Amino acid sequence: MSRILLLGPAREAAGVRDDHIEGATVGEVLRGAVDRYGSTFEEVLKVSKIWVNGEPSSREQAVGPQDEVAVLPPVSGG
Amino acid sequence: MSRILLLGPAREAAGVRDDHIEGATVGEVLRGAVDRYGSTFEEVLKVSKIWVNGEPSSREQAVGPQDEVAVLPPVSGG
Amino acid sequence: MDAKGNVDWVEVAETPLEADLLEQWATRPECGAIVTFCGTTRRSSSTGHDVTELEYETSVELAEGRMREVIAVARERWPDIVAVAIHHRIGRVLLGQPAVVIVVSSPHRREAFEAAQYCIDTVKKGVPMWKREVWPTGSAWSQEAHDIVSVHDA
Amino acid sequence: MDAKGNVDWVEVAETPLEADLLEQWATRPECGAIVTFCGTTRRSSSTGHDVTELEYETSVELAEGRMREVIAVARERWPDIVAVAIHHRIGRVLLGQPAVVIVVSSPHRREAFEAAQYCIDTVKKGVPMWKREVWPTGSAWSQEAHDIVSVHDA
Repeated sequence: MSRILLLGPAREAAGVRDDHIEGATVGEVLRGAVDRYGSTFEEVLKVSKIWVNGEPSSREQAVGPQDEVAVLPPVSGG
Repeated sequence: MSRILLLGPAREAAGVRDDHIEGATVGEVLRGAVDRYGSTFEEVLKVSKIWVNGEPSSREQAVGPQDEVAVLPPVSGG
Repeated sequence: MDAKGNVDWVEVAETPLEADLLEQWATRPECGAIVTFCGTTRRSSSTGHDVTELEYETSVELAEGRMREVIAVARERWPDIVAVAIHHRIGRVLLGQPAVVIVVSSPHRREAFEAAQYCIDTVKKGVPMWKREVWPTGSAWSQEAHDIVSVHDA
Repeated sequence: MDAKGNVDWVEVAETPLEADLLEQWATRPECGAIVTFCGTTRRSSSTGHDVTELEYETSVELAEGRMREVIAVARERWPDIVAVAIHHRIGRVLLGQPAVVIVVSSPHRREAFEAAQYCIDTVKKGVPMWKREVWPTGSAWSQEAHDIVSVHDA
């Protein structure tokens, strides 16, 4: 069970900003998110970067209850 | 008789900011200024640029009563 | 504040930005130069609508963390810079209002200009932030978006 | 105002400079970038004294004429810049206060940064201005002086 943080277009597609999802790795958490939020979210996820605890991460990275997986679609700040 | 404008250290050395001095050319006006203001002014004049009516000028340039000869020592703005 | 007395001021909030406050804050007796960048929302649309305001959204914690990292890299590259502030507004911002303000002070002007430009370039590339265009009858995410990159790659 | 609606604001006066006023003035719906340079009097001395303030002196007419020329050249080099202000204070200026403020707005940020930096570099080289260092018991012309050059040679 990790915390997942859904930002910008990912938040809109998922319908929530944060959530808790099962999974031993980043990849498993994200698959759980697609199951929960559906295909619109899956499209956004495809173009998003993934950070764990504020740092870029791979899908293989192990995660636990203290970890925060953030989904970052393409940014448009400033 | 042209107007002479003495700026910054040139004003201080001459003791006046503007004046009227005889001379058919820039060079003659400046020689008249040295006669009037003395050697401290002459030292400042040696390192100064001369403008006539806001534009860089040569010592040979002819000047008349409508012209303003400006003495610009090295600048230190901003 | 670091060992040299240098300070950073990073803020992501809904409150209107005040460049003059940041400029006063950045004024130091040893600094002859203060460079300010104001990024204002402008009349342009990536979605083809008559946009009246923009709406910014982020994770404040992640965005502020990245901004601090941007300043740390700027200080490595321009060691003489003194005060550095990066403030980004979130929520709804009317056209013509600042969405981001960056202020850098330094003894001499060249490094203040270069560091300020570096900071805004890198904020745009590396800070999590999403912009919606809002018009009278709807809104949509800005199409002027790009993959976020790490500050050290920016 | 020129044919494109662009405006210059040049001023040499004894009144304190207000960067925030110039930034508001430079804000335009089509401009996403406003770059401000504040040149503040700083704690440094070319004469070895404990300077408390600086005193600036010029011919307002000649100085403002040269500043307008600086902006004209900047507009040739960066045609996209919109509003450009150059204000220089004269008379006594306490340490830490701005002596010169330059503001440039433009649709995009690169030209605003480049034009603002060009303007201050060229003002320093090409505008008639003399600075006295003032300390509690005396004053003297700054030794940080250089020959004035024409704006096109700067």
